[in-house]
Amino acid sequence: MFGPLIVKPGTSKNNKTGSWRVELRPQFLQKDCIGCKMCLLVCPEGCIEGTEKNTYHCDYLYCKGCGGCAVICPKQDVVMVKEEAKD
Amino acid sequence: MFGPLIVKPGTSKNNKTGSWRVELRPQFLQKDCIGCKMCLLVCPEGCIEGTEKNTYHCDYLYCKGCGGCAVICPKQDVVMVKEEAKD
Amino acid sequence: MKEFLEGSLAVAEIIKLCRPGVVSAYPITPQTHIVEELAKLVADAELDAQFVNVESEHSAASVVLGASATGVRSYTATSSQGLFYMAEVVFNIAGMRLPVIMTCANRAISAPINIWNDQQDSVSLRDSGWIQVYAEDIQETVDLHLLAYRLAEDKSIMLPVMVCMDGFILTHGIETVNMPQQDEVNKFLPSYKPLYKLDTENPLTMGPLADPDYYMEARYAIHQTHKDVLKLIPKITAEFAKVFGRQYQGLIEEYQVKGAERVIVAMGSVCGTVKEVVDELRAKGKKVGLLKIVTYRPLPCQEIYTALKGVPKVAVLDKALSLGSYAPLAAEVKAIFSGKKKTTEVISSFVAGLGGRDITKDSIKEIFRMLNTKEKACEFIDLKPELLKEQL
Amino acid sequence: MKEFLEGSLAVAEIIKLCRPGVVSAYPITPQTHIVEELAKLVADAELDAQFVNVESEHSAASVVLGASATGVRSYTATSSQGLFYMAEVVFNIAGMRLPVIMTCANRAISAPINIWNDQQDSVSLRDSGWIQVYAEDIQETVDLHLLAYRLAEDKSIMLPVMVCMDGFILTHGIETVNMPQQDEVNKFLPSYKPLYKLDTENPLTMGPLADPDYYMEARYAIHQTHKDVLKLIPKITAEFAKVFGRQYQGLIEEYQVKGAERVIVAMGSVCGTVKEVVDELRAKGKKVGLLKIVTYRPLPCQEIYTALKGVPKVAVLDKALSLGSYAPLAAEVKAIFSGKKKTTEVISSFVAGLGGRDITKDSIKEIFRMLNTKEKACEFIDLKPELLKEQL
Amino acid sequence: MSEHLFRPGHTACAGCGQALAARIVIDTAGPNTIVANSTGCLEVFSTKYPESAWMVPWIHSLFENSAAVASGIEAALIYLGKKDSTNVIAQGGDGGTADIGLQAISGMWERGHDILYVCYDNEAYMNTGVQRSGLTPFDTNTTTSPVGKQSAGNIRPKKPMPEIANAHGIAYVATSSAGFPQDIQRKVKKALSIKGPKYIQIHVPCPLGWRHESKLALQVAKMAVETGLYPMIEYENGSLAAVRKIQPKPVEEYLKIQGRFKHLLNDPGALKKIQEIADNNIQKYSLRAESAPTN
Amino acid sequence: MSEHLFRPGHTACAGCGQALAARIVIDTAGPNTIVANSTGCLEVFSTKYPESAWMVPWIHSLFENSAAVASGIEAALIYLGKKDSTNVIAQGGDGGTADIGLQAISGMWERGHDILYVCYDNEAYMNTGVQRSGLTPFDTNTTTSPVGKQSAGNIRPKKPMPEIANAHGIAYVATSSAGFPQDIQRKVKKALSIKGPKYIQIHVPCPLGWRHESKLALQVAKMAVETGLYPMIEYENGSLAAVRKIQPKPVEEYLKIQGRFKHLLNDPGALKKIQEIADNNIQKYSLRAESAPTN
Amino acid sequence: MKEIRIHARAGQGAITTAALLGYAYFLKGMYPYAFPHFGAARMGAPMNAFVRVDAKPVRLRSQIYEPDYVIIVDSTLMRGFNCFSGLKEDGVAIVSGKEGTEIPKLKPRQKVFILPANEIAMKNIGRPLGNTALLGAFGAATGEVALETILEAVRKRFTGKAQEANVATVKEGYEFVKERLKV
Amino acid sequence: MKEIRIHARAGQGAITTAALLGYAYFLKGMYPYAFPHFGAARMGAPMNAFVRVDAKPVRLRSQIYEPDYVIIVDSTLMRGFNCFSGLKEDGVAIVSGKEGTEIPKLKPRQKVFILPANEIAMKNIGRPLGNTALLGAFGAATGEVALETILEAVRKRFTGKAQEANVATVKEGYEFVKERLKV
Ligand SMILES: Cc1ncc(C[n+]2csc(CCOP(=O)(O)OP(=O)(O)O)c2C)c(N)n1
Ligand SMILES: Cc1ncc(C[n+]2csc(CCOP(=O)(O)OP(=O)(O)O)c2C)c(N)n1
Ligand code: SF4
Ligand code: SF4
Ligand code: SF4
Ligand code: SF4
Repeated sequence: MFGPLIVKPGTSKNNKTGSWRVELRPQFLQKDCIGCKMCLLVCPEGCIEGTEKNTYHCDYLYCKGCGGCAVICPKQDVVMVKEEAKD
Repeated sequence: MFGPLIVKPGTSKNNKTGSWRVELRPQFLQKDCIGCKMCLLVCPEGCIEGTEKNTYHCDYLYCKGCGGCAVICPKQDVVMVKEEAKD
Repeated sequence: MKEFLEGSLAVAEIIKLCRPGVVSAYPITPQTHIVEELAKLVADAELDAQFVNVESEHSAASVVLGASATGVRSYTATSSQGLFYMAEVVFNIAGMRLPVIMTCANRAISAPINIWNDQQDSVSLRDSGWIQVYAEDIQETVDLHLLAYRLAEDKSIMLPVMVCMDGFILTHGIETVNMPQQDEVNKFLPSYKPLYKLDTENPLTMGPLADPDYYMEARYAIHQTHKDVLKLIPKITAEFAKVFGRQYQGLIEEYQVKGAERVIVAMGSVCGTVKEVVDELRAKGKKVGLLKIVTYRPLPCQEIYTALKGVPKVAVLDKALSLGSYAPLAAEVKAIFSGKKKTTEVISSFVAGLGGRDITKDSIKEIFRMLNTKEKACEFIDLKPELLKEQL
Repeated sequence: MKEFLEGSLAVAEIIKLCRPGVVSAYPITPQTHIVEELAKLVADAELDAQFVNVESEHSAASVVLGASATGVRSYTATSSQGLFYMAEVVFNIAGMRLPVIMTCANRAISAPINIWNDQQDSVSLRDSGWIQVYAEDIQETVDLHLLAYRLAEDKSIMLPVMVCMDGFILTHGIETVNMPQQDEVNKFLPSYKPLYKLDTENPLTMGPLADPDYYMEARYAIHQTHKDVLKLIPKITAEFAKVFGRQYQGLIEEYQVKGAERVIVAMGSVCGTVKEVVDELRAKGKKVGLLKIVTYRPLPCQEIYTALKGVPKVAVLDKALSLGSYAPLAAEVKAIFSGKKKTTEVISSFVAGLGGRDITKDSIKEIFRMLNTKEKACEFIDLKPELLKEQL
Repeated sequence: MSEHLFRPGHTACAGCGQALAARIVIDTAGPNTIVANSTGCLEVFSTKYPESAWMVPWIHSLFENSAAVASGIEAALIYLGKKDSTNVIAQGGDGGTADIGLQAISGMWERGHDILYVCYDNEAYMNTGVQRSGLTPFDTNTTTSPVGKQSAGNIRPKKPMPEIANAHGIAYVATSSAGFPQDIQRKVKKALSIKGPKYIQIHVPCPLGWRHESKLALQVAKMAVETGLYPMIEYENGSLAAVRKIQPKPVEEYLKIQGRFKHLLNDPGALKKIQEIADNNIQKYSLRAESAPTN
Repeated sequence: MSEHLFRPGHTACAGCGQALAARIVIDTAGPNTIVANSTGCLEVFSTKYPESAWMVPWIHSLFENSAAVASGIEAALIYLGKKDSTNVIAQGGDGGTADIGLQAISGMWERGHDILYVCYDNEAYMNTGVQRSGLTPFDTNTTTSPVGKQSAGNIRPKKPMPEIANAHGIAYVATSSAGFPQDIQRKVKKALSIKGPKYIQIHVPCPLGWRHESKLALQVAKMAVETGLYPMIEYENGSLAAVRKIQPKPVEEYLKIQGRFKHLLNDPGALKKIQEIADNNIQKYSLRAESAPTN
Repeated sequence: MKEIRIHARAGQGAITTAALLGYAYFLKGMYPYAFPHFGAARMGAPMNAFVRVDAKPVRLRSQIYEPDYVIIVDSTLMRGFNCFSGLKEDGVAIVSGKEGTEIPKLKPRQKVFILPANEIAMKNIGRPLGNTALLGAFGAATGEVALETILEAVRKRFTGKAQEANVATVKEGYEFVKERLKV
Repeated sequence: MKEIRIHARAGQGAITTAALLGYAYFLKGMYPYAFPHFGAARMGAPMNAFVRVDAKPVRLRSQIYEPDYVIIVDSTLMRGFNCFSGLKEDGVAIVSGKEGTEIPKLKPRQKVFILPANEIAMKNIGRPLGNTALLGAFGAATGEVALETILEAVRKRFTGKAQEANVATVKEGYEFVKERLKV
């Protein structure tokens, strides 16, 4: 008998940290994006996806709304907007 | 009640390590000594005394007969001799 | 003066009043607030002490060891992993008879790592030679620190004292405390006059090697001194009562034990919860009580025996384990009755609150409920069976 | 094959036969000869293992922790200060359920510093979750190491084992040993198949934080496994007997206990001396005996009870202290009889051999002599009163 | 995102620089990596039972022993013949590295294990509530080096950990910063291409401990580098091999956006001392760029 | 002799280099000195109850914590207002210094205590029977780095402890040797004249562990310096300030008089490696004298 | 004995609120025990704090499962998570939120008061820290502690501008609820 | 059961001597327990080693206070210190020393054999390590172990030149005593 001891990889996905967002959420305009990948790189949650330009977006289930992606975006193509009551 | 705990300074003098000598003991000839103090400095036991030239000698109660003083003496004025049955 | 204080701040405040010359500690949850507050007091020149920010608990303990050996009143605090990391030094401080005071913010031990409360940390150092006292609430925590210095520095004792307070429950809890005043403290606790110290005026050698011809007597001496501690504590608490007006028996506390049929033996903050339940059940006519252990080292065997000898059913509540054997306190309470004429019907052992598992009134009622004629051996309370299924 | 071997070399030899992949240790008297011999075996390509020369015991324990977690059989050895310096890691290894084997060359604890034998070091880590076994002679020491690996790596157990041998007496003593052969060992101890490990093929997270919702169950699991150990050991020793022809009961050993009126309970090499005295006294018609504790963790309470329940007078001989309380083994033997129908007249507690104080036949006779109807509480044997006079 | 080897759902503060740096490190190292992690924020926020953010084999034992645990892992891999196909990374915070973990790390280096040690330097003990560590900068306000009547914060300079690492004679030592994600990637790649012990120290902002807006994490980190307060350097085989050149900005630029330095802002004397620290770095490592910085 | 602060009657082996060096150190420091000593040969042979060779206040706690104990002593002296009139020395062997004691020492340096740390470097754990330490030289035969079928002794180079000390940014770092008693005196004097942390590492022969005739202790120590295998250097405020110049002798001269190196003598390849170590030192510290050595 | 549970996010000052409320009870001469839910929460993570208070010293050390009152510092917390669990039959809840923040349906005798605490704070303090406004509201809604006592607590704990600002905030929170009660 | 105590200085091979003697007993099929006096002795310091031997496994773990035999590897040890303490009434002592080394007066039935062990060793081995010569003498003086058995032990423990040399040394030690006994 071992009890709580070992954890399976990547199981943190069960923890929906999106609920932590209070004020603001990022909006990925996908207009002027040059696909520099910076937002993806700097997201502390690693919840941004995207392949080429104007495809980048985040997973609101995990996004904590830190605003890093918006600040780093060289084209201001990511903006922080008021949190709406969520689905 | 404390028991064995604290020791008074310099009490090691009660331990006569001279008895450790087996083969050889140093002899301070006090002939060609130039008073360089080297023997006094190098004695691991710190059992050599002396002030000016030809006054250096050791305390056989503690001398372990390592031979360092004899080797260091620039004038070969300290020599190692066979241990005699001691006083 | 009555104040509404967090446990940690109250401890920092009483330490300040005790005027240590050297404070050294290393941060670990839930001890942190104590040390942070002391740092603040020093930064604000409210406490004239050397605050040594060390790189580990091992050095924190070694720093206070060195300072105390130099004849200066010293203080440190730690918890859990920190206490174990300094374990070797902890034994060493007692062996060198240095009156260091340490606060242990009781916390569970890794693995698995867990920052919450139980008493495995200090209990597992019960062999070390330190005097150990456990506090029920913040007031008692404050007062025990003051008593600790007085006791440790007594010329007939010269031993370190560990004041144990339950992590978070007392360190982060806020309640009403009557804080002693500086002048009262000075009266009760004069400045420290060491019996021996590192001093160029009178050079001594401390910490020599003791071979088989000498070692055993040094250990025996500590063991004997612990017996003296049992005699001295009531004297000191009596004097404490004179100065501060608060009464402590100091070794144990009996709550509704007289005439009780079922009594729980416990240490620390859980005693408060037990008292609540005792009152409730007494109100329902149930003859139950609590025996609180304040001084765990030295263990007041005689007092515990006298208190419990009339009690048919005794439950020992441990917040620690000795894996593969009896729970630590349970084993000793059982031992106390070995070979005694008057003995109890049953001494059952219960384990609760490990790693911060909340101990509720129901937990305590459950213990009283299970405290019947059938002896329970190391019964875990509030266990979740579903977590025990294999997942490997 | 019969050989005339020093205890330390015999241990190194049996470890070699157990084929560990990683060996890491830090030197400390009296454990040194074991490690030095293993280093030699690796240097001479007689043992294909990684020998990691670490900078401290804390790292030695951490290295074997890491290696064992990676699925490789690992070995370490230490003593006294070294065991305490790694105390935090020791608890951690058990909590992580890693089947590490450690030899503890039992030695006294500082202060005062003393390199000679008693059992304070391993005894003070009795809460840690490690299985602990104590050897009487070099043959038993060898065999216990082999049993240890087999037990630790059993899929139902997965716990570390500490094999305790008295420093100098067994580590530096030379006697006749029957060394197992490699093929027999391979038969008895197949290569280690971990249940879980650090493996890029199947990535797992080991050592997570367990909050109050989870922690308690992890501790309970270890406690339960210790009960399984008590059941498993006799099975394994039976199998051992088949392969190697040497019989061990594994948990305790009864020597002239049947019909004895006075029995000494003890652990380790002192049991040999006690046996000598028992034979002498038996020859004189005195009804005396010895109960030897082999497995101290888990504590075989039932076996001890069954063995002693007919015995009027029991003396527990501790080579360790829990300062300020009962001697550790004495407290637990007393606890065993708590609430039992059949009980003993008296259980007296004796302390001997601290810091290498020689335990002679007279010491043992003195214990039997003092083992009368009057219970002795933590009676020190062979004490020198003159050393207790104050010299401060 | 599902490719990341450090997954979302961890409980780091919003804007945690350590979380992003740790993800970049492991993504760069790749799946054939085993990680030994010291106790600290990273460990706590990524592996609370029954969840883990890690996709690689990962172990946590204690606060001070990750280097020794990693040494055991490496020894075991050698025994198993798997070392050449597996990276071993030991990592921890600045406290677990420069203070309580230093001895185990020094031992690991002295023995020459093929292990990359990564220090996430957020310049204090964050997991326990922002106490000073050996890597806390001079005059920083922390809970154990508080600003007070007779204190302007931490009284000691930052422990020169990269130099101490380099003095051990290991093959590769580098500093990097969460402000320069690609720089982290490059240095981790490079380190893992070298056999033997290597050390990378990454400056990672901590919104909680440094008291800056979470969205400014990268700015803050960048500014530390551009003021010369956190030089980005590389030592190879004992000697300085490369530095990131800068056009030095005044230290106020960096200090004023963080609460931990608030007390210094209207104290010219204090500011001067901090500027001197930056100037010494700039001179010691000749950080000043002739032209604009390139990386 | 009665003036010595380290008295006869101690139980060191005949010809122990550590015993003589320790006496010179304390005699130089004088009676207003408090010593914190790590566990090790020096502690064991000088303070076996009920005897002590020390005439100054002296304390032993554990193997790994003398630096921290000394830190506490220093803090206490400051509190008592006695620091300025008292020297604090922490001392231990090479194992207690470079291995198990390193973290406490590093912490002491980082905090800037006014303490002289002295390392008696006999290049192995002697008290426990000559096991290798971090300061054991390459290819040395010790009980845990034994010569064997697949081993020529210790596989690692000597840990660069003086450089590690210097990397901490402390004011004074020096190496010395029992072969040069006056050099020890000079450096101890100098160190104690400087406020803050300082480190002196003294090469002390051990007849038992090095397996040389006890009378040759000084010769052996001298030879280590004169071959370039044990450079005598001084760092002040971070940079190399002085070295003892030598007219380099071949390393054989040093190796052949010690049993611990016997296995190397008829192995040209091995000898070459050792000579390289010496040559690197000679070059690194430019030890080569134009004329005859002067001190 | 009364039990209060406060819901907030780490960093939103749940503990300060508990401490302040406890202090008010203390000033009133009662024996409060204020304590956080002991967690390893990082900024933003949901957490809570408690106050247990009685006329005699509180000895019970367990957490609070059946509160008489709940204070919800951040209405977003109600998403997915039941902040009202165990609330007494006649329990009262104080919620910081905008008009029309939806609330799970409650038991008949339970009461809820929603107030724009952050806005109130924003107006007076300049930062959206509604805690003191909620305390004012608590006082009004429960009558447990008089407005004056809460103000005294605030005056003792804050100084200078912060003091004024918070005093105003408390008052406004108090009035806001008093208005509702008139209706 | 027989008990032997060996006196020497740390570094003079007392333990090797005990081990070798024990090994001889072992070869003879007995059960020896050889052990050092556990000390922190440095080279030159007086120390001793013991052998306890019996026909069945030895279980007694205490040191030896009343030896049947003592072997003194270095006569200078007798200065100031009683190496014969506890020697049995009919005990035998083997001493390495020059002719006329003075010996404290013994009990009537006790016997002492003095032999120039170091000189013998010097001659055969080239180093003054009299241990094996003393073992030969022990065999002759006590009849405990046959010369052949001692030689077998030496042959098993030494190789090459060392073996020859020690074999010769043992023999010479043995003969030396045999001579004395003839007289
Ligand atoms: C021996 C020991 N001492 C103290 C602690 C408490 N502790 C856990 S993490 C930590 C601080 C971590 O700081 P750092 O290494 O800088 O990492 P960070 O949390 O800042 O990322 C402390 C003091 C512990 N777990 N173990
Ligand atoms: C924690 C701990 N580990 C190991 C030991 C055993 N031990 C005592 S001294 C020593 C070696 C000392 O070596 P060094 O520091 O080089 O000093 P030396 O004896 O060579 O002078 C060791 C391993 C100990 N006392 N404490
Ligand atoms: S706001 Fe922060 S957490 Fe959310 S997607 Fe952007 S960077 Fe990631
Ligand atoms: S022989 Fe050695 S111990 Fe004797 S006086 Fe000369 S140096 Fe000192
Ligand atoms: S406290 Fe700092 S380091 Fe820890 S999670 Fe939050 S931001 Fe990251
Ligand atoms: S072993 Fe070496 S260091 Fe120790 S006392 Fe002997 S010579 Fe000195």
